Amino acid sequence: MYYVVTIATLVTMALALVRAVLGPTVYDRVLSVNMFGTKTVLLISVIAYLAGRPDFLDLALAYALINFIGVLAVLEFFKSRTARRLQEQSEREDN
Amino acid sequence: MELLGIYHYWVFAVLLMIGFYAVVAKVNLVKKLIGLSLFQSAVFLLYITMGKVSGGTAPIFLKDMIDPVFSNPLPQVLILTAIVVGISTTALGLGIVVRIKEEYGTIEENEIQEIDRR
Amino acid sequence: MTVLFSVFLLTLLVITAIAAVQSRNLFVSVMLLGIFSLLIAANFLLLDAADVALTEAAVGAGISTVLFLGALALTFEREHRPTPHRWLSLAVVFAATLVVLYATFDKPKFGDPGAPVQVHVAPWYIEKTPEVIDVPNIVTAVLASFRGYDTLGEVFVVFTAGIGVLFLLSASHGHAAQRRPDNGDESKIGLRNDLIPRVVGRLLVPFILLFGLYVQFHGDYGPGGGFQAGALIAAAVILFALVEGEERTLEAIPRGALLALMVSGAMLYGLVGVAGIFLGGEFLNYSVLADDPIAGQHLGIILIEAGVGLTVTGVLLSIFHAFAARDRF
Amino acid sequence: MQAVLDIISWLLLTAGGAFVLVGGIGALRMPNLYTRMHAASVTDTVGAILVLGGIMLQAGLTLATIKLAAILLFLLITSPTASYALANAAMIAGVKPEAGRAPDTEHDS
Repeated sequence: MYYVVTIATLVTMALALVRAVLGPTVYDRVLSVNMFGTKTVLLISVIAYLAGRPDFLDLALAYALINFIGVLAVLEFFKSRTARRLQEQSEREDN
Repeated sequence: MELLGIYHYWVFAVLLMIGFYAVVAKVNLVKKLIGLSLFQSAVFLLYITMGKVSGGTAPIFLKDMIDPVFSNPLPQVLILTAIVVGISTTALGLGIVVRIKEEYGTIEENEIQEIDRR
Repeated sequence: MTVLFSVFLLTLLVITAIAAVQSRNLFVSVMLLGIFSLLIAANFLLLDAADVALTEAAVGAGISTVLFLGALALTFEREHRPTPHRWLSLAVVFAATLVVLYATFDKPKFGDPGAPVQVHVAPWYIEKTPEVIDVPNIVTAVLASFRGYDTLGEVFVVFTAGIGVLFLLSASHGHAAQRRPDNGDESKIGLRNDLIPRVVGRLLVPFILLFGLYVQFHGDYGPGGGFQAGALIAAAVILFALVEGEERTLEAIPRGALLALMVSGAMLYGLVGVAGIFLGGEFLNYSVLADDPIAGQHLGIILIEAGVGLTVTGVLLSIFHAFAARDRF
Repeated sequence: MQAVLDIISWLLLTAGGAFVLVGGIGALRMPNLYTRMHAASVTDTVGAILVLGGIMLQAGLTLATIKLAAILLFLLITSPTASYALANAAMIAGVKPEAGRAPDTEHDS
């Protein structure tokens, strides 16, 4: 039964990868990176049981936490960039 | 099955060369560093692949194990430290790129060379 | 079946790598590099390398992305020029690929227990670990005790790289020394004025720190150790910096403290080694640290893992702050 | 008893796999960013609950179950937050939600 979930997760990862490569906006790519991360968490949890090694669950926990930080960092970055653009725009309009 | 065994090594070769291409062909310095990390990862993959033993498991003893077969722990030790060293050296490279940008105003290699020639 | 999963993941890995190199937008490359890191870590896990997968998870998906983005914020977001001599480079790379592929046919078969790598030192480590060191995680035993010299060297490389970044990025600007005016407008839109991520981020930071400590001290028994824990703790502080701002993070952990962490970690490692000499053993021989050799080994491993964790945390955070504090111009 | 648990956990796992797959297809096929986000969040919440729940039933009352519960809890906290932050960032940057098949106007910029 684990195999079904593993295969579904792997196919979903491939689909997310296609979305990440196609884009078209950067936000689509962030979306697929986030999705990819959560799918990796599921994949690792399932593989831990497939291989009969429950101690691998630590890894899934680390992924769940770290992936969030990565995604937030990217978004913070885009936001500050947007903020800079808006500011430049308003300065141009003022002049 | 024979081919599947060698597939890991092929992926290593292809990844290595993708990284190599980025390092030699791209003129953007950040892109070169991205290529370098791909190159690094390819080498990591090679080491870990060589350490795998069929039917083996991760080299950690569990209580209820009877006569376990372990994969080779040595490559794992080397790569574990190499990953952290890799990120530190990549950060050093990025630091140099940032300084180059501040001095030259560009991070494209050929533009930097043009400025140097003047 | 697991082999088929591996093959699938490896194929995705190659696609990601090609896309990352081919994209002209550097953001996209960095994000694909994040995906690449997740994929390669899943591969490591399938190849039985749990500790390596944990390191790659902690470093690759979080810290590496943050550092690349920090550098991109200070430079450019796009490649400005098309690749020159593309066909020539491709031809060279293609030829080199053929050479490496040819070499792969001479490699020992995948998973062969009789391959040269498997028969030399590794069986000795696996056999002796329960008897000499008695920790369940053989990787930790080899890392911290059998090959303590190597790890000492690696810690000093990390330390040196950190010092190098601090040197490079603490230099003042050369010709254009104009400072960004410190107005609060710019950050109005940022994450730290956004309630939901801020609350969730604050909620998660202590848990990540706790998990980092668990990984640090549980490293003898399961996947984990100083390198992974250092990266995880650094990631927690980076999350704090993302949701609360640089200034508050530096108030909590000032730069001097980070420097002290870096130095004290490396010093701790070295001192444990020297203590071995004074107690009548060799450098980095932990057996003499306590009356019972095995207890000595345990003590030594805990101490040097702590040293590694301190140094890695200090270096990664110092690097992060060095990039974040640099003015754009 | 064990057989019942097994059947329930298999059902959960299969349903989880199906949800994950559907979400993946949606994330690929939907016409614009916000609809894709909607599809992707299905895999992060329902998919994760079902899959991890199924594994929990297999694990029984052990430390592993607590770890799985922690993973599930963190996923349920982080992934909606990430989705929210993503939608917010996209909105501020000017990617507008539109009904119907909106062409992707803004490319990587």
